[in-house]
Amino acid sequence: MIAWITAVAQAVLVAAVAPLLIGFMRAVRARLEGRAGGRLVQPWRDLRKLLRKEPIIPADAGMIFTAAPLVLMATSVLVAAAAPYLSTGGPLSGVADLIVVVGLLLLGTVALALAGLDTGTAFGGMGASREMTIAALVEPTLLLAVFALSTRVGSTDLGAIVAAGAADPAAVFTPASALAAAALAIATLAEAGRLPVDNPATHLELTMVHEAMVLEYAGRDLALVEWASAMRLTILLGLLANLFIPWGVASSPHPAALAVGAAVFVVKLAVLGGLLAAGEVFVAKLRLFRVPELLAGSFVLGLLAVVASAVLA
Amino acid sequence: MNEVAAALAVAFALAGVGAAAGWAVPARGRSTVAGAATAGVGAAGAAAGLAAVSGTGWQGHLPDLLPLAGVTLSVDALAGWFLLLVGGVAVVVGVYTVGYAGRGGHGPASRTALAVLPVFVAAMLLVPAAGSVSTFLLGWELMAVTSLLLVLAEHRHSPAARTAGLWYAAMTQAGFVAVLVGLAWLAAAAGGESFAAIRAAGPELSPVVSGGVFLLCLAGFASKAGAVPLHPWLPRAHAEAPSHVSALMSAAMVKLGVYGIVRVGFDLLGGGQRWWWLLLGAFGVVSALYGILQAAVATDLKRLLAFSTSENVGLILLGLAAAGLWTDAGEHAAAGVALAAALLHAANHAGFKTLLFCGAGSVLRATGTRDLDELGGLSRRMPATTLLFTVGALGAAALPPGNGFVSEWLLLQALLHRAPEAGMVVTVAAPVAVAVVALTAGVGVATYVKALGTGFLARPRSSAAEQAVESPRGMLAGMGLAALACAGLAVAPAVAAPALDRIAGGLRTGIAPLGGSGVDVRLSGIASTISPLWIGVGVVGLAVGFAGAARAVGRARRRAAAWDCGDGPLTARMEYTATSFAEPLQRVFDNVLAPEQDVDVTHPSESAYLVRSVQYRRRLPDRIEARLYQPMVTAVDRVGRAARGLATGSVHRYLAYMLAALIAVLVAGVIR
Amino acid sequence: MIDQLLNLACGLFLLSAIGVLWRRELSALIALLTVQGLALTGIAVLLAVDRHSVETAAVAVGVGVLKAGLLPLLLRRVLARVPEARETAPLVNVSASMLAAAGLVLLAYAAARPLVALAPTSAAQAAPVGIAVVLIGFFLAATRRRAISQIIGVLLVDNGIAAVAFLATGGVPLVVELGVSADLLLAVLVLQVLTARLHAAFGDTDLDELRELRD
Amino acid sequence: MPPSLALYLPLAAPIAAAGATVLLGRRVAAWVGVAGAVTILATGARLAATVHDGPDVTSGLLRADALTAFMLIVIGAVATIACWAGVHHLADEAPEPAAARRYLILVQLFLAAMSLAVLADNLGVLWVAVEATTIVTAFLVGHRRSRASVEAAWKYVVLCSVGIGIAFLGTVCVYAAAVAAGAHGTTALNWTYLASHTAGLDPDLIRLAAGLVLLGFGTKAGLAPMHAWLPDAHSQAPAPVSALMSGVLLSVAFYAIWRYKAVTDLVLGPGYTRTLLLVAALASLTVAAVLLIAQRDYKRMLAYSSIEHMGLIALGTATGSRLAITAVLLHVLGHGLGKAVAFCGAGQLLRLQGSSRVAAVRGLATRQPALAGTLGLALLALLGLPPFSLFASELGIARAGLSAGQGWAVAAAFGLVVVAFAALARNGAAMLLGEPQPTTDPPTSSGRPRAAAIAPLAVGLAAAAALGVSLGPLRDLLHAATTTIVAGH
Repeated sequence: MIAWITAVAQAVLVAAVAPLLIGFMRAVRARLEGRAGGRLVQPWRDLRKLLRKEPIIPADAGMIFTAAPLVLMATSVLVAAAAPYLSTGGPLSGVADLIVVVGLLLLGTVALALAGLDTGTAFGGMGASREMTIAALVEPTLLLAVFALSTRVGSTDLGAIVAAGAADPAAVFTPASALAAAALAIATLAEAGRLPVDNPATHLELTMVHEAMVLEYAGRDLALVEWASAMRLTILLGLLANLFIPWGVASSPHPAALAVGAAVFVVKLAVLGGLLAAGEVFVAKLRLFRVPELLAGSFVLGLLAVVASAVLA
Repeated sequence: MNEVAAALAVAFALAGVGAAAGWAVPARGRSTVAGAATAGVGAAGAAAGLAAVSGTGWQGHLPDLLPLAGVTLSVDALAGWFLLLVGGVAVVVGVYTVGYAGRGGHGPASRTALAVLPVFVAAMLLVPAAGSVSTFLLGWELMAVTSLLLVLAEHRHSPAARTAGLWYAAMTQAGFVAVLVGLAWLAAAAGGESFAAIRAAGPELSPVVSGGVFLLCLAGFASKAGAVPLHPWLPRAHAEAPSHVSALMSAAMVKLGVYGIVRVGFDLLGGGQRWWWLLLGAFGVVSALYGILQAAVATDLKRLLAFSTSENVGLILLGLAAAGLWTDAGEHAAAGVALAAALLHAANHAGFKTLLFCGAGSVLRATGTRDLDELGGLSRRMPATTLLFTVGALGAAALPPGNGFVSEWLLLQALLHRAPEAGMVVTVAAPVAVAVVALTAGVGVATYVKALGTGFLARPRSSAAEQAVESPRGMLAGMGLAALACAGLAVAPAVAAPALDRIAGGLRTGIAPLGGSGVDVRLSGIASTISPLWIGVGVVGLAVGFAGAARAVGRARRRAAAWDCGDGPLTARMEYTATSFAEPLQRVFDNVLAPEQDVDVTHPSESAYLVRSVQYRRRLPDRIEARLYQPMVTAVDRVGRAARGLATGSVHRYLAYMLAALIAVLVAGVIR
Repeated sequence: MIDQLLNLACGLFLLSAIGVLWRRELSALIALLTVQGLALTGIAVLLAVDRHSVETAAVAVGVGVLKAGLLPLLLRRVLARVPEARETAPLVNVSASMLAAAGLVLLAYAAARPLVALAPTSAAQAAPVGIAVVLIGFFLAATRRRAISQIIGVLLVDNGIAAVAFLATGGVPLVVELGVSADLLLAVLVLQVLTARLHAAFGDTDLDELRELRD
Repeated sequence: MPPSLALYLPLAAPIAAAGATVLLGRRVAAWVGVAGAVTILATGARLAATVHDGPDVTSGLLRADALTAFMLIVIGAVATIACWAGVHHLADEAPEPAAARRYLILVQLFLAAMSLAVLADNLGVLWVAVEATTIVTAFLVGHRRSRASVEAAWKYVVLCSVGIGIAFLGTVCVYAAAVAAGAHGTTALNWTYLASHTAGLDPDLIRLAAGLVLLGFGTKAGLAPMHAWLPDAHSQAPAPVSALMSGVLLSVAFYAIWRYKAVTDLVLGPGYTRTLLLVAALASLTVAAVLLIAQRDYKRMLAYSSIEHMGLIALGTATGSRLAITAVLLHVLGHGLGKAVAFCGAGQLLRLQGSSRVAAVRGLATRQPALAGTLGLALLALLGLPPFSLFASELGIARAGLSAGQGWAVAAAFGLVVVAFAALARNGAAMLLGEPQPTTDPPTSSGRPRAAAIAPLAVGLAAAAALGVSLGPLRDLLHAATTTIVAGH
């Protein structure tokens, strides 16, 4: 029962924090670029506005177009509930492991890609094609990182991995772990559609990836897409944080521990988000056909991590 | 005579009756009779399989059938698994056939093509039920010849079908001979041709014999399974056969290649040396990668599905290889999981590939084309088919909560298992395998997004697609059955756990890999669990919940012309096609796929600097076929032409041959 | 005395075969075949005398009639109907044929060793001659272009075998001998008819022209 | 009917039928010919019932053991199909009465000669009978008197006469050895005597004889490199005669090899003949495979397929174990039936098409479903696919070969079989499948073959398929026949 409550709490927390994280990152970036920027809660306001607007769908779109935001949202919430953000006990331990998380996130991507194709527009198809290409290439890196992380513990169970890290922090700071972290970080950028793989703020159609897919959404559909996307970034950053900075995650379902866990989680998110936003100031988007090179690099990092974990451990 | 024997007897009898009836009844009722017979044979086979996987074995010997050998049948849990698989697919295809192949249907209504169908299924049931080398080979060859007749069903109007039939005939016969020599060698070395005798002698065979036998059998079985580079028949035959036949071949027949490897490698030879499994793993890796890359760039829907079969077979082989390697290393728990992953994936693939090929058949029937570039817009015209195809695609893309995901998860668990004492080769091979599985999964997702997105969604890109209508109820019913099976395997794979445990236990691993599974899938020896049911319920429940919530708070949707950055008005010509969708992936894997591109620029007569028209052509031939098989075919043809010089028609030359032979015999007598 | 005569007959038998290889006029070939038939008859007669066997004597008479009389007669009739006098261009020229014949004779002697070793009579000693003639006949058939030459090659093979039969065993059982002779006669009759048809169909009996059926 | 009388029936019946032909009309004579063939089949069955578990039946020069009975059944079965199909062949071709009469007489004499070959106890008489088959079939091959058929007949007679002469030389050697061992007169060449008195036979001479006999009868059996007459003769003969020549004559020649092998193996051990047979088997399979690849004539294609099957039979004979010989015998029967159907079907096709070129036939399955079905099934049977009996026998040959440690030979042989398979399949597909070209229908085509003309072919296919499912009563006979060949080992 407590596990269920924790899961719901996690989902609510992630859902609540995600737009704030986006707002925070925009603010950091604006500050670094010397702009005033919006306020922290601006994304929340955008969502509220969108939810009130009339949803318009393209004439040729079918049921997939309307279903995609729901699927995207559902997968994001499910992952948010299942992954160990607040407690290593694994709120839904035994339901989903790291591979399932990867799979669920991919399912969300697929839903959006199909929606992009369903619009029948050139941009929708273009975005879908690019997004799926990137997703296909990210997959090996993600699973190799999973491999490197799981060999240490002998399980792909996220809770177990985080708990092991928390219990023995020294084990986290191994070469294998560092390499895995680097690989996973690049994969996160690609999955979440951040620079240098994709520019979330672009308004030039030809360079769009994620945005091209969702061009035709409006109203509450768009709100769901935006919200879910923000949650995905939160989820990924949160995972990165708890896997490689395992302190502060509650090891028991005690409310106080959970509260501390939540606070630490938010702080970690802020730090990582700030770093990411700061980094994005200094890089430009890669040409689409240079992206595979970046992903190949991350793949090599992942492979090295695995080999290191096998040989050095 | 227990229930397995009874069910098998019913299956074979029904096949005979069905074939005769399919031959005799007039064209109007033919598809109904043949379809019903096929479904009946399948149901009886599945019943036999169900009994066998529940622990009821059966052995029988019919000495008067098959001269010089007799027919020996032996059904254990492993055989039962494949009987169940073949039978299940046949039930679906039988129901589908009634609507598909009938009058007004798209499929062939010829006597042969329909009468052979139940016999083909019976032959596929005979293969796993066989208990001796001769019986196995009989089933194998019957299966080959019946499927060949079915592939050729549309020979009259399709030159491609004839070519496909020829490729299939030649390759399947070559594979048969490899298996024949291998198994006959094994029987000779073991001193008996019944599986029981071989099993008893198997582990004592010399490594040369067992290695040779394994290589020969592997060549034949891997070719039947469509493993790259022994695959060229597969994309041709699966694409050109009528779709219900493609479904049977791709979902069921190909699996019997897998069955052969398990039966010979694990059971009869009793495991083996490490290099066997590394070789098998190499087959798996190459098949998975090459298959999915070709599928990703294919624009022919059935060719895409066919190459995807190669990919899935690659994953299954990878699982088997892992099982062999882990057994060799003494890691029995991981070996059991790997074996379970392979077998479960075989079943999952059977489920979703039946569905997908039947779906492709419905599309073909409705539009007359398999070219994804010419399709589109079917989701509004054929909503039920689209929904069913989506279920299949979800499974094929190995995404949760589809059924393919569970077996790929198991496979990954087996590959992620770490055993430092297993040696360096395995330590390096395992992550490579994981990376390959992951890349395969990623590209596979892109492939099925392409198939679904460009084939079914958005606007129709041809008048044929525009005029498509929904399939008749019989076809939808067949596909519905397959979809139900997929859903069942997706949310409750644990129902298969006792069967898989029994199979793994029977193969000397002595382990029950999925022992503790209930709602969750729990592994013995590996501390990972998932709960497919809760994942499925979670995704669907949350999505439905959000839909309700959004509708409650928001306003009603309105349709309007697509914005498309203000570009409009849109035409179907502006859509992304399958070709354009796959273009980035094709560019990334340019070196592997080696597309052939031609750009022809024509100039007006006035000036060479002006351009009148540009013509761009791109072809993506199967590179392995072009580089490996075409030269072989050319060489054989050259030998054939050169050999005409042996028979010039000169009587003197012929006499000289004889004189030379006489002198040789005399000289041999003198020298001795 | 008989041994010497036997050796003489065998020598004549082999020489006539080599002569067939040497000459080109078809009429001369037929004459040589007659000589060979006579030599074979001689061998049979000598053996009959040696063994005091009436049966062999009867066979000898039959052989004489068939091989020295009937078959050459048939061939002459063919020659009369097909006006080609010479073996113009054998596929292997005469001198090379001679060398080949020498080699074949040597091979025959080597190969016939078991026959000789089995029965150390003087007749058996000569058995290799028969095998040599078989090989020469074979060679003739394989290198000569005229239909008649090829028939003669076939007959040489047959004479050689008959010689082996007489020399090594004193002749095969009568019933077999009768059957073999009947077969031989019929075969030559068939070939005679076919030669005529060849001539009618191709206007020639050059066997190298027979190239319609190939591959 | 007493069994000893049954020995003469297979000779008397066809000769009587031949005689009756002189008196009767063409149609009736053709059916009388069928009766002659059926008599051989029935006599074979009658003898089989006696000899499969009892003593041999002997009368004068003739003798029947299980192998003889089996071969009579093969001859009778194939001849029944060929003569039955021949009735329609004659009706369709409608040759001049004299030619038709000559054809019918020669076919019956041919059957009598083959029956004599398998019934003769004396190896010399066996030789005479085999040579007699050459003589009677010479005019059947040259039946049509075209340039091609005269050419084929010439090559056939010359090559076979010379080749079979070598076999006679071998027979003489055996006789010499037997005489030297103390045998007298006709008895010395009796197979029963030789097989039971091998002790005194000189091994060196028997060795020489074995090689010569194999070469000689190998020529008649179509083994490479003595095979060259076969494609010409089989492609030029009228279809029913091709069926008989390909279906049984080759096997009758092989029958002679088995008889000799049974004797020589007792003297020499199996090694020598095995080596020779293996070389011949692989050479035959190679020749057949490479020449099938670029084959453009469907009757020659079937002829080369016969060479391929003779290669397989030689392979099984080389192996020589019980399983191998049983498989070889079954192969002989299966091949006889399949090839008879294929050649008779090809004959009907030739009549409809006016050309035996593969390229001239397109889309037969659409144009002539019954004929195409028959031809296609016959082709499947000849390719060794189940349910036809060639599948079981090829499987048996392979298993036996591997058990005897001849894995490399079996592997090489079956590798070549795959090449032949692909080549046959390619040509078969080119002829049967696809859209018929309207222009390929020549004016001579006079509609479809009647159902009656297809009937004998369907019966042949049904028999071949039934044999592939179960041997039934033939089982004991096959085992007894095997014993006569393998008894010595």
